[in-house]
Amino acid sequence: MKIDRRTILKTIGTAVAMPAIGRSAQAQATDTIVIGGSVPLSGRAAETGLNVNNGYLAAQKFINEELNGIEVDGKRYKIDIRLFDDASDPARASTLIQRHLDDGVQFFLGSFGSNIVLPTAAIVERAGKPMMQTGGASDQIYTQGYKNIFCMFPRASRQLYNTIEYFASLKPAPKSIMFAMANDAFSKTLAEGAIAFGKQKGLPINDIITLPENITDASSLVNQIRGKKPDVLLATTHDQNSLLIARQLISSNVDVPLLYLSLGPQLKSFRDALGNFANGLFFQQFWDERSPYKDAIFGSAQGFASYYGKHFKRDMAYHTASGAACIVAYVHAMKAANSLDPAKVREKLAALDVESLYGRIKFTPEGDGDPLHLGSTVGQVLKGNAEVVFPEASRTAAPTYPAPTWAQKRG
Amino acid sequence: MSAQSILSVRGVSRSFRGLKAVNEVSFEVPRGSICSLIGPNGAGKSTFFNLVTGYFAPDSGTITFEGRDITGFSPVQVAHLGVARAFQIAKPFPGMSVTENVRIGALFGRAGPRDVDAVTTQALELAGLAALHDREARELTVGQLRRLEVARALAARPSLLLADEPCAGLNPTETAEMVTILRRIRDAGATIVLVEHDMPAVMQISDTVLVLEAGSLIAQGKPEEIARDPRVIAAYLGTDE
Amino acid sequence: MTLQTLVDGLVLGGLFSLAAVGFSLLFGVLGVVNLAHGAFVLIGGYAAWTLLDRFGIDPLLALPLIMLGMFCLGYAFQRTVIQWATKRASLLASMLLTFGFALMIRNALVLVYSPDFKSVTPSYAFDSLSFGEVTVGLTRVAALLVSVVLLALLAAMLRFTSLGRTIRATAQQEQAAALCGVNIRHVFALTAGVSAAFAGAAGVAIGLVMPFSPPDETLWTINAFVVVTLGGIGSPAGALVGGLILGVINTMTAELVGAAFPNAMMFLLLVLMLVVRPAGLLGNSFKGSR
Amino acid sequence: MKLFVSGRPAWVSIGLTLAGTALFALLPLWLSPYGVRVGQLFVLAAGLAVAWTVLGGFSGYWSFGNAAFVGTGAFTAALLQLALPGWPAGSAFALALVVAMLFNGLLALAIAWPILRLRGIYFAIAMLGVSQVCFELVSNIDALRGALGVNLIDIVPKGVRPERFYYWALLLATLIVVLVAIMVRHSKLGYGLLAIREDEDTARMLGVPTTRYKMIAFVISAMLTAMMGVIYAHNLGYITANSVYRGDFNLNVIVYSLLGGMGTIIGPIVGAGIMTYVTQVLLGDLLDTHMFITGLLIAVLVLAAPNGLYGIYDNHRLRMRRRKQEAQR
Repeated sequence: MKIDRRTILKTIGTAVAMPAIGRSAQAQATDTIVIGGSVPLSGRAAETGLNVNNGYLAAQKFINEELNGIEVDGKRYKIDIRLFDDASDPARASTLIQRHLDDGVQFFLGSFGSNIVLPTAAIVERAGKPMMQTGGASDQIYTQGYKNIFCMFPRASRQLYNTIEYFASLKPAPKSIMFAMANDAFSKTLAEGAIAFGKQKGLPINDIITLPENITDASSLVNQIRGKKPDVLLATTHDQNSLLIARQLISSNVDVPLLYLSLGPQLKSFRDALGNFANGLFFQQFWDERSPYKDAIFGSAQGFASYYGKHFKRDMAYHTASGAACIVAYVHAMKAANSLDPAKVREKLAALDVESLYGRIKFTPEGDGDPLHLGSTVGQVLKGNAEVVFPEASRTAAPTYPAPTWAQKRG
Repeated sequence: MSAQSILSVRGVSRSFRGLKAVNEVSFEVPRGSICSLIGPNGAGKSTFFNLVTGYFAPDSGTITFEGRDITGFSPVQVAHLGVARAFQIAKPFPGMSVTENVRIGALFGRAGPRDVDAVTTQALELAGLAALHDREARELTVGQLRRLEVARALAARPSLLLADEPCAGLNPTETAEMVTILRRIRDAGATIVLVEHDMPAVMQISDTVLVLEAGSLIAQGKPEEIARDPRVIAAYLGTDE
Repeated sequence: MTLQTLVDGLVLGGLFSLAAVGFSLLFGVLGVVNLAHGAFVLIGGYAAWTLLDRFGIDPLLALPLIMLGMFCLGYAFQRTVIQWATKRASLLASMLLTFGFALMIRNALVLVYSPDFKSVTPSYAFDSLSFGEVTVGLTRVAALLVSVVLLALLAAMLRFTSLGRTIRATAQQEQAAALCGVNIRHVFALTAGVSAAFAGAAGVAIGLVMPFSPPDETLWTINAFVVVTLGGIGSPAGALVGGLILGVINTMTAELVGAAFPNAMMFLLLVLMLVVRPAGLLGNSFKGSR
Repeated sequence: MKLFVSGRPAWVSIGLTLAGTALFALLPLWLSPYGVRVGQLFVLAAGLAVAWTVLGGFSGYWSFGNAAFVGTGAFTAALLQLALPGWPAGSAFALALVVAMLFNGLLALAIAWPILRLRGIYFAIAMLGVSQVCFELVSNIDALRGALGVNLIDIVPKGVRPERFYYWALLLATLIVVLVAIMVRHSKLGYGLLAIREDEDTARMLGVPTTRYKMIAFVISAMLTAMMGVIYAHNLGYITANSVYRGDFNLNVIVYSLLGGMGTIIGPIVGAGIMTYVTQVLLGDLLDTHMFITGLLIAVLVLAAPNGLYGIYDNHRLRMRRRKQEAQR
């Protein structure tokens, strides 16, 4: 046993002795553009993190392999995306972002969750490098006066405008609307923004229920719905909790004519888990692969989807597309600037107004997505597929309202 | 209470779940003496120590120390008044050095903060541990541990030292050393109450001997009187009745 | 509605009980606090998911198989790792060891199953049962039944079988049991095996009623802590009482205080209970409470 | 009153600490900004671990919930600053720091008596519960803003690089923590705590006021932890309950102490250094396996060196001495 311990200690010793802190890899090699950043690949946000990660990688792969890189100022460059896992730890994320900065990385991708994005954004902002991200939509990020931080989504409080418009257009008009929001910065601002806009529209928002960030039981929510019988329930919860809520509503046989789960039904795994019961569920849809968008790199939204499907095993999610769109946005900005100077690229990012696989990329002066072009549409699961049902201009199918009851779906 | 007695116990009883561990015990311990408490196993000797040091409160009766009623005092209060205890199973702090062990006794005893070093050194010398001062307690032999236990108790500068079987398990040489140490302590001015099974040692050093049986005090007197007392002999050897 | 809330709470409590009893047993008999317990629970859930998804085996049929597999895992875990740690370090240090294992298992689950949530949904997953005013999901009732039956079996096993008697004797008087010729290591490992088997069973039951993902392991470990502190250490009855109380408190708090506060209430209760009666309502069934 | 009662000269430890800190204070002049940020993580970890040691290491009362004081410290400061708009940054920070420390001291004092009656694992669990209660309340009570998050005021002076400023600020705070720990260790309080760790009943017998001492150590530990928490929060600039009530603050401090040497002051510092280096630098590049390796490391550590590096050194020392004695015989 003594020998064992010594061997172990020795092994650890050699492992520790090898690398040193101040590595100085020449990041900006002659023919690559390095884009650095973090994604959460462990912890609660890992699921979305992986989707975003795959979107980045798909774009990188396509650009490097199919297009042989991009041309800027008469020179061809390949894209080199360097990511690390921030484990949803803000201190770790800040440290590793700094490492990229020290290594000479000029362009950044953001993480997920405002408590990670904000501290890292502050560092990148101070260094004057642009950051494209698709995981930090809380309003706090866009009220700091940052100039270099861009997001594919509108800030959370503006994301549900289309949804509220849809509720206002419903016939028969709903008599009572219930909100359920998870207690995290994103879900909360998302719901609060919608509530404020809904009240402005005169919608009958009668009940607002706050849930903890993670739940093991939704029976109190189910009971409230059973008692108050709202016509509409809008839950801003993360997918695992959305699924629990849906399952408990189904197995308690409590119906809501319009059940809207902001995150969940977009995912194939979610729809598979519920089978026929998924039909009729509403959700927040940012992207659909059938959208008629043209894209300078992938050709079209469809083109991206089929390329992704060919090379990646993981199911497509809108975060995958928005992740790829971040890279596409960089490419457009770099070409427009005809330079790899981060300040110039930033100027062009801010001025971007271009159609892409993900929709028209255009940012507000604060850096979040333009709510008109990058806002969400209303989706509904119909015949097992995620369809866009509102606004009418982009609809892929007509909505079913009120949705069939659970009992009807059983039959 | 006579002016000479340092500890005086009046009609003290304590029972556990109906069993009388100490029953109506009264006696006086004269100042500056060595007083031994003997009796068969389960006679109530350890309970008695626990009562005096405040670990248990008696059900009835009073305990007076240096003229002050200490019945129901907490262990910390009793310790601060000058009662120290050396355990039968030596309980030194194993991760600390001999000096540190004794120093803790001194720190929380009645020595002034400035005297801690002097008191510690003195206690170490008195217990014959000066040579071992930087050893860790876990390295010591049983005999050394026992002396450390006494030294630590002593460092508190107690006026009354309760020693719980300091000679148990020691070989004759070690026992002789312990007897000498206890005498030295008494000569330095402390009073000692001893629980001990080693009869030769008891007879050698005690000024008074008290005999407990089944919680009651059945005899007290000078060692030679006790040795002849038929009740004591019966208690120790058992009778055929 | 209050009757419904009570029933919801009891059903939820059944899950908490089952998920805690293994933790409780190991804590009571070996004194080992297994921070990897929640990870064991999840392994059970993932096993049920795999068997249903890949082979179409119904989770309730797979239950004995999963329990057997988890028993072996628990036995091996005790004989190799925990035993080594408790011998060489303190019990508190063995907690850190199991924490290390929890991290490893969680990471391994992410690598094998991806970080996505999984949901075990056999055909009957969406059916409900109604008793007058009260409606409960069928799988929830099934999960409660599984809990109660398994807890009763465990209680009977501890009470009436020779293995049970040996475990109890060893827990109370380790050295005496060793002197009587009991192979302590073996008995401890058997206990750890039973503990893991019940964790696995809980994983199956949890999978039946709610989606789960790797980070949930922390949740189930902490819940087990609370249940044990409420009910008492080491006994199926303690776990049942603690779990049911916790479940009811959860739903009642959500209804009366606010849906956001069940967790806060749960931990508040944990602290209060420790302060008032650290051994739990039913006490430590193996060692005298202090 | 004599400040130090130790036989070993406390002044030596203090001198070494000051010298070491001076050395560390100069490091940013050579290190890259990334190196400085790794340094921040190390200094923060060391400060938190030594603050934990004041109770956990000295008296053996292992708290599994020190994140309670990191988080509550951070949020007290953040909310106070929200309530004082328009104050100059320096004074708002100073006031918030003092109030946060006092508040956490009071919080610790309020729970100390009931909770410190629990021993061993029960105390550990109770503290875990306390940290969870604090987290849940701060997260779910709207007025406390744990879910939405709070911005803290910027206290970095003009012309100083923020990573350096916070490195120095954390270093200064850690210096205070270490000095307090040394003072405690060499005072009567420290000896009493050690005696409690070795054997609480015997300690009480010897006249150590065990209850009072544990409470004092607990309050000191809480206040120091809160101080670290406030500076950490300012460094992040924006905090939610999730970023300060972190489960890893609870257990990592124990891992550091175990690795370096439980109950010593240098132990947790060395342990924090090693673990920070390994998890943030060596494993920084690993995308999806670093948690596995961290877990493995902890497991190997407990199994291979249950008393940490100090334990290995200590055993070696004892063995050497024994050999010498045998040679003399």
